[in-house]
Amino acid sequence: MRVKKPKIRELKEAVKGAFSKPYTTDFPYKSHTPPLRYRGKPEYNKDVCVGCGACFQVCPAKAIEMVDKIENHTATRTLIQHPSQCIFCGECERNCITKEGIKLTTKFDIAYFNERDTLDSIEHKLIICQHCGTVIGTEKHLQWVLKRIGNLGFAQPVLLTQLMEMLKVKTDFEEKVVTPIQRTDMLKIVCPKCRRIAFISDEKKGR
Amino acid sequence: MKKLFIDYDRFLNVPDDGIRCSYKMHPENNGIISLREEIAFLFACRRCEDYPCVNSCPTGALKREEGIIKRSNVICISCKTCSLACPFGTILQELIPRIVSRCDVCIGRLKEGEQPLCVKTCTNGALGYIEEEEIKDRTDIYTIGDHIIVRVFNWLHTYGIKK
Amino acid sequence: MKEIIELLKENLGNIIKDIKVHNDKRIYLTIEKEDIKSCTKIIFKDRNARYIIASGIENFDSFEILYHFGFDKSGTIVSIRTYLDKEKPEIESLTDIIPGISYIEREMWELLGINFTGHPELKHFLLRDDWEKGNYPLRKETYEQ
Amino acid sequence: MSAIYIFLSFVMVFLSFSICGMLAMWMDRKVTARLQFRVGPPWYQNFADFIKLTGKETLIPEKANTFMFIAAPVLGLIATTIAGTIILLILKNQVSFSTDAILILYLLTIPSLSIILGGSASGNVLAAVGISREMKLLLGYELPFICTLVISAIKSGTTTSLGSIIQFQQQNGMILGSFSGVIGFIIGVLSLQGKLGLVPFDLAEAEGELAGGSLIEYSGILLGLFKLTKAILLIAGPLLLISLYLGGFSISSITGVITGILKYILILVLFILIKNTNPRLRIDQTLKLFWGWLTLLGFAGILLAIAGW
Amino acid sequence: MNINIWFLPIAISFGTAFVHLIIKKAGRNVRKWVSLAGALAVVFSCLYSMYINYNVLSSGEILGLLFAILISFIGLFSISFSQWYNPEASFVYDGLLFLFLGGMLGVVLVHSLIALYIYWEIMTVASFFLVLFSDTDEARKASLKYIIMTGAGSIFLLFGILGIWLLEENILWKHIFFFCVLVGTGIKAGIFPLHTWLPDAHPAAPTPVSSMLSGVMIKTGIYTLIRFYFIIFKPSWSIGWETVMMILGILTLLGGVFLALIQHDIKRLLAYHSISQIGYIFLGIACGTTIGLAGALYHTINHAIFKSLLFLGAGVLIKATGSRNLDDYGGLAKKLPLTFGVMTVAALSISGVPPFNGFVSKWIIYQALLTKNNGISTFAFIAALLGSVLTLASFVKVINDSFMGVRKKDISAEHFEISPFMNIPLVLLSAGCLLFGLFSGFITERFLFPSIGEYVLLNIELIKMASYYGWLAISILAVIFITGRRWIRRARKTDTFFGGEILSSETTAFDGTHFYGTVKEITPLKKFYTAEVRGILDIYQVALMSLPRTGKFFINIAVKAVDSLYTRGSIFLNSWVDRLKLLQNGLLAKYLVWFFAGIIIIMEVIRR
Amino acid sequence: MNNKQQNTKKVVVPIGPYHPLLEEPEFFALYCEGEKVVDVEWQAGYNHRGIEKLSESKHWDQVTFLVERICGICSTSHPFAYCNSVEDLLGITVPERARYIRSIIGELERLHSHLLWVGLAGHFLGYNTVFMWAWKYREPVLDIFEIISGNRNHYAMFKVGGVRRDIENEDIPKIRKVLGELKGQIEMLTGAVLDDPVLAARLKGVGVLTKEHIKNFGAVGPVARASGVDIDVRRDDPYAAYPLVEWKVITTENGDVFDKAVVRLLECFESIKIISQCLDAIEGKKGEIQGEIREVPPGEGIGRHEAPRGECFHYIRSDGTNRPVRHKIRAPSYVNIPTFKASCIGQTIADVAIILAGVDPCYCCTERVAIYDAEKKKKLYDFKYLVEKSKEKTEKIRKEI
Amino acid sequence: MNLKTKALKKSLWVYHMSGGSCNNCDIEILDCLTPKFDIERFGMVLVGSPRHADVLLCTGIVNKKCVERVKEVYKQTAKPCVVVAIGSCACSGGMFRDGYQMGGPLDTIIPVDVYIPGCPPKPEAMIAGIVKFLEKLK
Ligand code: SF4
Ligand code: SF4
Ligand code: SF4
Ligand code: SF4
Ligand code: SF4
Ligand code: SF4
Ligand code: SF4
Ligand code: SF4
Repeated sequence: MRVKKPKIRELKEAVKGAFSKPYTTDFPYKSHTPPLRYRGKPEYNKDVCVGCGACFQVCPAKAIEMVDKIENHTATRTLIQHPSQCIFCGECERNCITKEGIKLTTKFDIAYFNERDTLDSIEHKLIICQHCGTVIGTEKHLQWVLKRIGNLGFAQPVLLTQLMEMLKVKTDFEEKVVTPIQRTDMLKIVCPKCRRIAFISDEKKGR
Repeated sequence: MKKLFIDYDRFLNVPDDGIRCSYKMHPENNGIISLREEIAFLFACRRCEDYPCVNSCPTGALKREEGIIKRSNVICISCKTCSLACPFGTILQELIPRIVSRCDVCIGRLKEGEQPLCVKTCTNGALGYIEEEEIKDRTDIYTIGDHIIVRVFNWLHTYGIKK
Repeated sequence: MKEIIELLKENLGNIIKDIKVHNDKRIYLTIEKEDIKSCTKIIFKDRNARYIIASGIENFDSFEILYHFGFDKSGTIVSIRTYLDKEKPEIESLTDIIPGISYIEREMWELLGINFTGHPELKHFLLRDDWEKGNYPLRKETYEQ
Repeated sequence: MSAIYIFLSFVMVFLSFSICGMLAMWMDRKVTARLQFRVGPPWYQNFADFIKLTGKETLIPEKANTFMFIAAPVLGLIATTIAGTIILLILKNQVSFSTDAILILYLLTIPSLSIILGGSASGNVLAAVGISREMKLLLGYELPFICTLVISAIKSGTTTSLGSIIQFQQQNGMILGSFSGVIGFIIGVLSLQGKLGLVPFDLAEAEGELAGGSLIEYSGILLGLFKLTKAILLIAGPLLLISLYLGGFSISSITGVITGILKYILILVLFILIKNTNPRLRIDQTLKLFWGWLTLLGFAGILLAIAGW
Repeated sequence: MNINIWFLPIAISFGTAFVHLIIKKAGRNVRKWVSLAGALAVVFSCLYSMYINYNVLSSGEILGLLFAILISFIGLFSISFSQWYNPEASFVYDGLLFLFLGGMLGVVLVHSLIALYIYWEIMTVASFFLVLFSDTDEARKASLKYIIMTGAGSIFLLFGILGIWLLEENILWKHIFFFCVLVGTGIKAGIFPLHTWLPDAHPAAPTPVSSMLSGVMIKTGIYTLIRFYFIIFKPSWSIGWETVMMILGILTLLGGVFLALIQHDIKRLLAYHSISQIGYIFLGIACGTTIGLAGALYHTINHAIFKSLLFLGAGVLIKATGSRNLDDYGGLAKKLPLTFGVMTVAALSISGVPPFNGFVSKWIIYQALLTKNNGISTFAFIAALLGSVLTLASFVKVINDSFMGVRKKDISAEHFEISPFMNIPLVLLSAGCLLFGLFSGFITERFLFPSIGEYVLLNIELIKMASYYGWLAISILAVIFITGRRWIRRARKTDTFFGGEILSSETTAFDGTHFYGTVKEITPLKKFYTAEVRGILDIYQVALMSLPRTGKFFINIAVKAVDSLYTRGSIFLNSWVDRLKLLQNGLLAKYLVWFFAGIIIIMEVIRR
Repeated sequence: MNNKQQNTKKVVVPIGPYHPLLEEPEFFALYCEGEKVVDVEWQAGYNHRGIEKLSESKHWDQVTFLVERICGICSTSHPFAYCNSVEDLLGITVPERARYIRSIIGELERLHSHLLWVGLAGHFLGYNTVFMWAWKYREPVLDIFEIISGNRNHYAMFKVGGVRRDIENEDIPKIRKVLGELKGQIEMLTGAVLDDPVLAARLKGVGVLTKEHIKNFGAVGPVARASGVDIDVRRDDPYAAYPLVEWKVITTENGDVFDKAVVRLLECFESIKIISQCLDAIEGKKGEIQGEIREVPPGEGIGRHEAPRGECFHYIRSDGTNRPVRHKIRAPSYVNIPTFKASCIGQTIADVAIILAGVDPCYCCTERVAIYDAEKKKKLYDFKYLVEKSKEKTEKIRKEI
Repeated sequence: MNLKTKALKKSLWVYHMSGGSCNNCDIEILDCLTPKFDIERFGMVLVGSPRHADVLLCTGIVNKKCVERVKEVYKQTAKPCVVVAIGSCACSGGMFRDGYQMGGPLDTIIPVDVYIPGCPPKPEAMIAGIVKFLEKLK
């Protein structure tokens, strides 16, 4: 390997450089397409995402913000993806329960002057417990679960109501659960906690 | 020997972050959550035949071992699907966090007469640090391991099914 | 691997409190903190182990320092574990045996609050010089009452 | 030669040399870029740089000596321009005085001096390291550069008048055509490389070590002036070398201009090649190179020249 | 020609010295004005005699008068400066100053060689006591070295003079005499191997005295040499000497400047620069041509101007900071703007930066060397150019260290530039630097050529053109500054950039120690410097070392001598009247014996 | 004799924190006499982000991303070592395909990192041509990364128990092509560096480290190998696919910067060799790339990886939850940088640059430990707060200036 | 738009400082200089001193030790200058937001003109970001 040819190789390469086409891209003049798998800005897929919030949970950089807003009877869950905090790791995409709900696009040009311009957010309707008012899950998530477990889900009244909703069956579950919660209330739209209470309420009484 | 007493069902009314924990090896650790999760799967779960929870779990984090559901805390992504799927309200959403906590029942860390921090900070008596005798007469008492006593409405017990 | 255990036993037989063989390539020894100097002298100077790093950990009732040494011929790592007092964590500095250990000792000093006696320049390394005293970032939180 | 005439040529030299110098700098950057497989800057780059610098705020370090800090770049610029003027007047009229080459030599050290004074005035330690290097560099290249001058002077019959040197060459062919001429030319190119602060000898501004070195504290227009000085120097230096060795640069005829430009480009290309195939030298190595090999070579050249080779 | 006017300057000097002796009890304030008046009178008398005699003088006389004017001016400035610098000095000091002045004037003004020798000795003795004046250890050692070396020089000179008196046609003798003269004057002027008293004596002496020593006294050596070389021994026969002198010149020039490069003591540094500048002058003389002579003369004048300016400026620094070490300075430009200005001007001048005066004279010397056109002169030319760059390098260090950067301690307000005694000389001298550069054509034509006696084949046009460029540059600078003043004030001030780190300025002062570290490390130079450190280059030391026995003996004597000399010397200084005691024993006695013996011999010779 | 009593005052020449020599902020105070360096003080912490502490609050899976972001240059070596350490704790081996993929990624990274080093070293030497060329040759490697992992630098390939992404079979020819080109280019570069007399003058005998130094400071990687200390974790403690392929460890004897360059350049060829063999092994096959890990039991584990700069060492301890209790990271630079002190003293400022480069220091991973704010349990900055605060501050500063 | 702004747009000199980054952003900045991207095409060069800079490229979370330094450098930069936050770390703190050493995202310390998120942003993204800014400048 150690052949003494001082400077000759360099000169050769230099001359090659001088007379060959520059290696430089034409980038700002011609647009650039990153490879297919490029991990660019994550974006929600409005049709697929069910709003389960797993992406929020797994995100190592906490770049996804999940806000549950409950205003008398209409509750929404907003998932906001902050590119400014994202580290483009792709975990959200990988762990998305629907696989497609959030996708890392190939968008790389996400420079901004004001952070608000880049936020990508998605809104979901939330189902809240008729008894205590806490969040049960998003409507779509419930439907997704139902689809996933099929008739296994019929045991779960909340899922069932969703099914009815999907089937456009009119239900009268709207009525508020009275306190104290009773066993009959477990068929209403209640959160797991309330359901548990409902389940054990009279059993305990029976003792 | 004093043991940690947990009244599981009372927890249902305890506000989420009311209880603190002195297991400080991790930031934001609250050991009681992991205990509750374990208790839930042990006692509150109804052992459904075809476990909607396991079937619904998109990652396979839930698994049934010897009849008891186990959640892998490494795999679970805390998507709450199982919670939605469970017909009996066993899996509470706060019990399946992404980052789990740990409780060592404060073994070896308590001074004479001192109570664990969780007991001290629990306001509605869901927790206690007591001698086993004190609660002998109460119903629904179960022991887990050497250090924990649980009072939970146990469906299995009520209906005569042994663990 | 076997030889290394033999070798350790032979050289440090009276010092070793406990030996834990995790697997083929990982050996954990426990010794008293007073013996650390003689122990490293033997391992580092006489047995030519490579100094890798030391890591400090806070446990509930003690501080723990692991000195990791590598035997590169066999790819074995020997970690020497010592426990320090919780109240007054202090141990002899090894800078005169292993010059390169100076930085990690400084680091443990500022991040964990372990005092290394005989260290030539215990001063801030990673944190700002005006870092608040008694705030040791790597310590677990102290009990809240 | 009236004062007005000199003044006018001064202004003209200032304008034309700085424009040409910037173009030369562009060429340097462009060719460098091409050697490195890059595209390189557009032709107006250096003008844009300069105009931008005039628009920027000028910062003066608190610890600096304000007067010197500002005077230094101006001084360097004026001196270089004067050197350029002298060279140009000589080239134009082909008349000159004895020993004007020495005057030019002296004037050409002033840019370095101005960098040194400016760096010194800025009160920055990195600048101080930079200027101490620049100074040593100056010490270094001056000796071989003098040899260059002397060789040419001896070859053309012991005159240090540029005009006569050029005339001599017009009659007897370029000095480069002889042994000592080649030696002198090589030394001259290398010393000029040092004077211009191009790569093997850019240790005063060593980006990698000194963060801009002697110019570290300069900003805005003052920095612009330094760049301008460099640009003018990039013309004046090679012109001197052309006059000494390549038979001058005749600006009276088209062919003269064209051959002159070719000569200039030859030197520029040499610069660029040297610049791009060498790492920066350490200061002691630089001094050793200049005071050792090149000076010995220079002396050999002088002896050869005296012997008439 | 009016002989009275001719000797008026000398008489005035001695007279003032005497006046000082008389009014010794008077306060410093009185003596201050007496000194100034005396010095002014000397200056005017010199100018006056130049003025009225200009047309009738021969070239040699003009030369002498030129030197006299130079001496008187520098004397005036130094004396004025020393009023500020040594406010507490006793009458002895003032008296000695005038004695010294008178001696120097005598050397350059008298016609007879014998008288020259006598004045020479007066000058030497007076300067000896002035060097000794501060009476520190260093001063004692330096003055002893000085007196021994110059004493030896005097003997050589005397021998030379005698030889000329006996002037034989024998070439060999002529050469020997010339050698003696060369050594004699060379020691005074500080030619390379004989220079070694200079870097010791200059720092030891009070600064105004060093300014005179370096500015003019060593020029008397040059003057004498010129007289001998050009007027008495004509260059035409001395072909061999030319080469020798050329080599000596190169050595002096490079040796001086290389040693100066690494000095930290500002006065020592300046002293070494004096040596190297003498090298230039010597080269000029060595050419033996009129151009060379013109260059040498011009450089002599210029050197006197900028070197005394530098010494006086250094005096301000020393006074302000209480140290001679460059490393203790720094950041003084803010506090001492005037000093900064004048020192910069002087530094640029001495380094030969156009358009200052140093450039012009060096340039003439280069021309001389080139027109000489033999091998050695080519190398001398290269050496001279290199020396000029090295000088620049060295002064960059001085300016950088003392004025730029940061000051660690503050200096007290009384050292600010408030005294006119100090400011006016500085300003005038620096104006001189500029004017002698800008009006070089005029000066060469009107003063130098007459003193050489013929019109030199020198391109005055070019010199004028160069000064034209100087004007151009200065006016452009001025215009820029006047127009840019507002803009400068607008510029924002910021901290220094250290990569964002906040560092104290002390730790980052990159000063002299560090400046030329690398230069020292280069192999041949390293040897040179170690040699210098070990004292091999110092013939005084070598003499002491290389003659072990005599050396021992010498040292024994020297020790004794030094002992007695110190005690005596200080007593002497304290009581001028008691000086006769000195003759009892000791080295000075011996010296005086030589001196008087010399005079007696000369008398004898004259009588014959 | 004034020269003798020359006072030995030292001047501090600052290198850093922001200095073109350093990609990252770091501060070296060079105590100099003239250009000669007589002492060096290393002040770190400008890059300290507290990763060790942050790691205690992150999920085992998330920690990979955290440790990946310790450093960008060899962004895979930390996840690599980390995964090794967790696997050591668990006592499992990863599927074979994953092992090959790991090795490929590791070696590709070594390639790009060494090329980057060559370029930077050239840059520090003022040899910009080499800088440009080396970085140009490096570019295809990054493109490969972009193709197979989706990002040029932080590849996010590693996962405890396997790899996250597969290398698709259709990408393999592309990798091979790049490797082929690279080989020629590196050969050219190697030749150019080895033969250049000027480079040799600058590099030979500069910053020499003896075996003793290496031992005392525990230096690793090319720095140690250049001094003739024959260590390489890949061979000594085999992991991933390294025991399955043919390659050799490069060592040289002199320990100067020149040798460090030689070691790095020659290692590139070994890397190319390893990658080709690994590609052969996985080409056209299918296979598991992840093992399933359900639980991380309490225990401790040590993982090592031979990063481009040397042995990367991770120690983790688990208490049975899904985040580490203690995560100690020892980056190669941590032990390599102190050698800089030994090799710098007595050199000139100009050489310090290249000696520093010779160590190939990266401060980011040297300074990873961190602090978690105990008081505020919530996020330190919520989003609105951030925006507001920044506006406020900005206004204030704008006014100031 | 006057000549000077035009010139400024054609000749942006970049100073790069890192306030506790993972290095990658910095490397990508350097990468912009190299043949593939060659920002010298647009007249951008990397300078060694903030005095010469028109653009401050800042990366990293700006940890507590760096805060002062970053401010200092900003003050020492000749205005007008553009501050660009490169990488998610600089834009918001990215992954390290909760760490104690976090001195605050860049914009809480100095005014930021352009944010270029990404971890690291690919050189194209940086170029595109700056181009975007220049367009805004009109
Ligand atoms: S469905 Fe996917 S994208 Fe939507 S919230 Fe769940 S994990 Fe996120
Ligand atoms: S890509 Fe990673 S950092 Fe970004 S939102 Fe998804 S999980 Fe979070
Ligand atoms: S609650 Fe009663 S009716 Fe309903 S499913 Fe259970 S057993 Fe049947
Ligand atoms: S669905 Fe609920 S009750 Fe049924 S097995 Fe699962 S956790 Fe138990
Ligand atoms: S929360 Fe965890 S266990 Fe439950 S479904 Fe989701 S992944 Fe499975
Ligand atoms: S027993 Fe101790 S460790 Fe367990 S939850 Fe209570 S405080 Fe925490
Ligand atoms: S050694 Fe350097 S390149 Fe490698 S991970 Fe550490 S900081 Fe990064
Ligand atoms: S944004 Fe990403 S790549 Fe950039 S410094 Fe931060 S962690 Fe590194």
